[in-house]
Amino acid sequence: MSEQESKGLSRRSFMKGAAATAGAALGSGVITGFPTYWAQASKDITITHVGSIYTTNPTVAEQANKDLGFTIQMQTLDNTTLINRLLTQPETVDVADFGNTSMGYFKNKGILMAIPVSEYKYWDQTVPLFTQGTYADGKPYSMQGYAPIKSQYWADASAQEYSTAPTDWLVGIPVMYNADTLGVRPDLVPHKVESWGDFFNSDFAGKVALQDGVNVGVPDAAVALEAAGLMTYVDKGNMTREEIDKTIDLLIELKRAGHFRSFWTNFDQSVQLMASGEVILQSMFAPAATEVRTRGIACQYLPLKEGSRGWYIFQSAMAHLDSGDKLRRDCVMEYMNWCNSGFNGVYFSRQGFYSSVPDLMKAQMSENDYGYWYEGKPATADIIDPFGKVMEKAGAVRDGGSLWDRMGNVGIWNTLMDEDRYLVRRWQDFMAA
Amino acid sequence: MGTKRTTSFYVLSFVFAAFLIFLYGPMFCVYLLSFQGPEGGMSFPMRGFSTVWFETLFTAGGRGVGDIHNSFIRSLRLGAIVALLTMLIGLAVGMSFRRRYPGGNFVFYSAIVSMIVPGIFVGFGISLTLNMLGMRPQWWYSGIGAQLTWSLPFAMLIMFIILGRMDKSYEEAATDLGANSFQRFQYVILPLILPGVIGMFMAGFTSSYEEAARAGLNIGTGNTMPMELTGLLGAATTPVMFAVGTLTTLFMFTMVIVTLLASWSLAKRRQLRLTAHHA
Amino acid sequence: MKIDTDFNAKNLMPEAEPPVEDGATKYDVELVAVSKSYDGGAKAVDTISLRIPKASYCCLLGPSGCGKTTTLRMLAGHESVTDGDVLIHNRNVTDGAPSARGTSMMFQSYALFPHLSALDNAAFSLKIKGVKKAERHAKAMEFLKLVQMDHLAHRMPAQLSGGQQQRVALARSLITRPKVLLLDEPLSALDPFLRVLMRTELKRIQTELGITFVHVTHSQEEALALSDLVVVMSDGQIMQAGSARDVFEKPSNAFVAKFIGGHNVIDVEGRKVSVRADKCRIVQSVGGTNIPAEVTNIEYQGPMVRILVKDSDGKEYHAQISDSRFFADPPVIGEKVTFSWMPEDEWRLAA
Amino acid sequence: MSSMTMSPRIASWLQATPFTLIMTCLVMVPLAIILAVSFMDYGFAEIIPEFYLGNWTDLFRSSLTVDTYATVFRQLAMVWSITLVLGFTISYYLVFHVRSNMWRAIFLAACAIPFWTSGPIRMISWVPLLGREGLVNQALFGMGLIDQPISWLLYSEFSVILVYVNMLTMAMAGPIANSMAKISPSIIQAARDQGASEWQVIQEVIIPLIKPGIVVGTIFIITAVMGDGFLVRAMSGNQMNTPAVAIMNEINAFQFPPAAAKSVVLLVIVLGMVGLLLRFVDIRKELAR
Repeated sequence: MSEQESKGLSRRSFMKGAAATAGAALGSGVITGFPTYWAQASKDITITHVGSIYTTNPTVAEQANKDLGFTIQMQTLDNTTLINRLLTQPETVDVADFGNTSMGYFKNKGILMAIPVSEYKYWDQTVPLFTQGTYADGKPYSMQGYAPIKSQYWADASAQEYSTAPTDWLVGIPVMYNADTLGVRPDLVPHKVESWGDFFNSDFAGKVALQDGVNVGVPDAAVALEAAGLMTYVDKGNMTREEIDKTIDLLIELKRAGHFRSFWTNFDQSVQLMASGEVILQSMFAPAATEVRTRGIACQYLPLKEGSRGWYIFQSAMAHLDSGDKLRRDCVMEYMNWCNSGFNGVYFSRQGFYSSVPDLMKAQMSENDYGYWYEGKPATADIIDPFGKVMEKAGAVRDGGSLWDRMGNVGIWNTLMDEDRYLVRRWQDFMAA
Repeated sequence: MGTKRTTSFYVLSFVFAAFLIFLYGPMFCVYLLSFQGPEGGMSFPMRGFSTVWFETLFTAGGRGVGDIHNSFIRSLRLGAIVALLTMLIGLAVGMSFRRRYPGGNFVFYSAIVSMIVPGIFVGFGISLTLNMLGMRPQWWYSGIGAQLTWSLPFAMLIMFIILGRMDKSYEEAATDLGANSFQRFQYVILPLILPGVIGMFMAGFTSSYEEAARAGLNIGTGNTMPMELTGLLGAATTPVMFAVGTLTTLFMFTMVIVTLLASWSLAKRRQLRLTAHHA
Repeated sequence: MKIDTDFNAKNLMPEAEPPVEDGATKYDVELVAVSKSYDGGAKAVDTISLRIPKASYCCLLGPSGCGKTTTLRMLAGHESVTDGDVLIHNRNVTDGAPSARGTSMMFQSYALFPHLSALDNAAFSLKIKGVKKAERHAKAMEFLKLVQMDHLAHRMPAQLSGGQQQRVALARSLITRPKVLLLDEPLSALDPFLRVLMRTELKRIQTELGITFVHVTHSQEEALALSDLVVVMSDGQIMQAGSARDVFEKPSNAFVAKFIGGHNVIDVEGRKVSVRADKCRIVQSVGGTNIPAEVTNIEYQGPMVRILVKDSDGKEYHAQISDSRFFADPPVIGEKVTFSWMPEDEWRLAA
Repeated sequence: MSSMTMSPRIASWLQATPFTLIMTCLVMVPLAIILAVSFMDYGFAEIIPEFYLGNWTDLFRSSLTVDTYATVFRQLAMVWSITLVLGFTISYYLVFHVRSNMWRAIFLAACAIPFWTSGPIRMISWVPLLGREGLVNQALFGMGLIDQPISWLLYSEFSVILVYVNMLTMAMAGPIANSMAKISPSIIQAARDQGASEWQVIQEVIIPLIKPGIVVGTIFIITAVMGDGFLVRAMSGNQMNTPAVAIMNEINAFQFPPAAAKSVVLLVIVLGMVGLLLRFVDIRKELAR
């Protein structure tokens, strides 16, 4: 893999100028109404887009193919296979989606392209979470964990190091984001839950679940431990070895005492746990809570005083495009612009995820939908998901409120710690205990 | 044996029935929950009874359906090719073992190793190797190759069973009658081992259809069925999953029945032809 | 086959029956109207009745599919009886378990336990009874001695020849001290030389032990050589049961006469009679029946020569004449001869 | 036909070539690479090609190794003994008690059908069966046997073992039935003649004769249990760690070198166990018999 690294480097410096020129040329263009020769030439191009189940969808692919005139081939992969693909076979991918739990892997790899800001049309309209590293009101957010601004910009066109200060080179285009918190079964909990600390309250022993992983489960546990007064951290999103040891030892103690019911690895397991009543309090993804509710089972997604755990998904182009067929690269940029331009964003917005360009969404969503999903307004009519299923009845209000109510208090972000190597080892001990 | 049934027969029948119930317990959930009502979820209780999840499955862009249709077709295509290659290569290696030869042990134990190495490592190792060679994985070579490492050892074992039980004197008789090795194979060995050859095909298909750990990293850009299902399980799932389970089981069931009927009618026709000759 | 002089086989059967007190226990085996049919289909064994006297060697003789093996298996209890009763030592064992009947079966394939040595095979039933190792091995050794296999006691079945396996199987059967030993075509897998040897051996052991052997065979030669009682079967029925001599000299019907061999079955005035081939001549017999015929084949059999002839209607006959008589005036194939026999040699067959 | 004049050895080699090529290129070479990788250092999702023994020293120093192997051997012992007893009972029934070939074929097919449903779907179907509100709990509740749901039915060692048994019993039963079918009925009858009860026949004749089948089945069970990570994770609710799960966890964290070292150890242990078993039975001869 080091071979790759050096290759990437040399190629990068060589291609720099060329890419900038091309970027400038295309960035000023418009989406529709390309000259016919371009459409003719591009119709044979097939772009491979790999991503998670949230970001790759046949309906979206179909629409993209219709709108763009070249072919988008989407492949849904689980996160491990996806990152493995990017790391070992980057040339087999053109566009890829990944979240902040993976951002640590791309530094100094030369796998991803440095996307010129100029080639992405909606950067100006993108929420400041990504562009500036602040909330909408300009206040800075928590920098514990992989906060968006920590991995939004490349330091330079070589695409090796991240920069926390804005540059002209994007690591990825933010697609969707949200904030997760604890979900409860209000019908089954012994008392009201207001703090992450309740997660380790003995009232819930044997009825809680944590995500099985060091990127989500550990920060959740850390927030809860701190809230319960059992631990203090310098940075929960990037612990020291001592902090890791203490945390894992505490967790092992709790596990042995039977505090955990289960650990989930995927969305569906968390839904099953909650819906079946196996678990009454757990950290879960927002749509999972919604999913439980659509099954007619009460499930509350709690605003907690320590704040939520934020996450985002970037869409990136692969570095090999810069040195390959220019037409292909143009198509990729075109596609990535398309992805945030409307259809796709509306599609996932109506499932409860936030788009990084809410204004564009507002223009294309019905007032009721936008009001419900983004503004925290009571639904004026039934809220229907993109599959035609009624998600909420008229009058319902999204729990957690508006976009900025929900995203405005992020306590920690999904992370990949510097001590990941050590953490994984200790997490294994925890699993084995 | 024409003796009377003993008590143990009834006890064992009961045990076997209980085992079948145990085997079908989760399957029963799959079959039943695939008819879950539109408001129902992935677990009991049943909230009504409907075929809405089957309809969803056949609606383009249906919720939780993903790219199941194409991945199913890909799986069938991959399975058919893997099955064919498993059959041919398995047949060849089986024939090679009819005599002792230097290196035979290596061949045999490499198959044993392949059977017991965790699939994820074979898959990862292959992808690492391809990467070092600068090759792009494609379903039609690395995908198939990765799956062959799983299906071939079983084919080899099947060949051992069949060829070992075949009486050598048939072949010797054919040689005496002047058949060369090719004719011997075509007219004597092949007809005798045909059930085993079909067995290898079936084993090849089934192992490919179920396999994801090895193929996962080496399949290229199109998901197979198990990969797609694993991917879909990462997000909101609906009883569509169970509808898929019910339908694929039905599909496999039909395939097997059709194969059986076909081979049965083939045998019948052969019988008829033979009797016609003799009449 | 040398036998140790101080070795008395009778000692191996210490639990001999008390002396016969009444007529009822004169028989070791009695079959009373026994039938066997499978799944309501045709009868494999059709209402047969048979009594086998004490300590006799009985052969069930017949072509394959005649029901002889089924009969034996019903005796052994390996096949259920559809109808009728099976008595062994005057005790009704029709529904009894195989091991509770006082029978023991020796299988055609010997059915030795492949995982046990000859000694352990022989000792198997004692092990089942819970006899201690040293004791059962000693006992098994005695029986192996009886069948002259003591020197190979520690071999595994796969290391033994067919004849040796058979002896072990015999020892294994005998060690259970059966009242009746059942043998399913015991000699058919052996080569002719061994077959004759084993035949003698079987008869010797039977005589020494003084128990009943029921032996299934399709070889009339074997049956005649061994039997006190020959039972000829066909199509699930007993055609004839009698002493070897009776069966040979007085076959009850054409089937028996043909199957037992050495007979010509001839229509005489609309009646079937049998004439032993060795009573026939190929010269004119004064006062006998004379048929002009042509020699079609000559088989030299050592002491006897078998001559096949064909009359003008194409009917075939055969005669067995002593070699001295044959070589006195040897006919040649194609020669016109007169085939003849004396009326007193005709045996009238049942219709 | 050229092979007519070809020496048999060359013919064998030619016939084995495609197979050997695949096994060499796609199994042996990748395994060699894995072995090499286990001696390399690593960073964030990258393998640093420098000689490094840390993966191995960690492995032998860590209590995790002992813990995970203790867990997997405990599971293996339980799964093996249950599948052995159950697999034996089922094959014994099918071979010696079911008399009609048609019914035997139907029963065997009935045992195979559940495995035609895709693995991931089969796995999730245990939740509606064993969960707190699952069928089993509801049935027990309905019968008045329990007054609150049993929670150890799911996400516990019980459920792990249960699902293993569900999936692997046929893998044990198959080879055993194959061995049993080779026992001539006359041997069983001979034993019955000798006064052996059904149980004694099983003990004294059948069990010694099906040992090779048991060995082959055992190999299947060992390979499946030692090599599986997915089932343990799913059915224990990610609460148990076995060597294969540990490898998967590290692969998921893209820490390949320690995962490679763990795999080499796992492979050596499994190969050792299988090799030991193969000393007792010549699998080639056994299959051909």
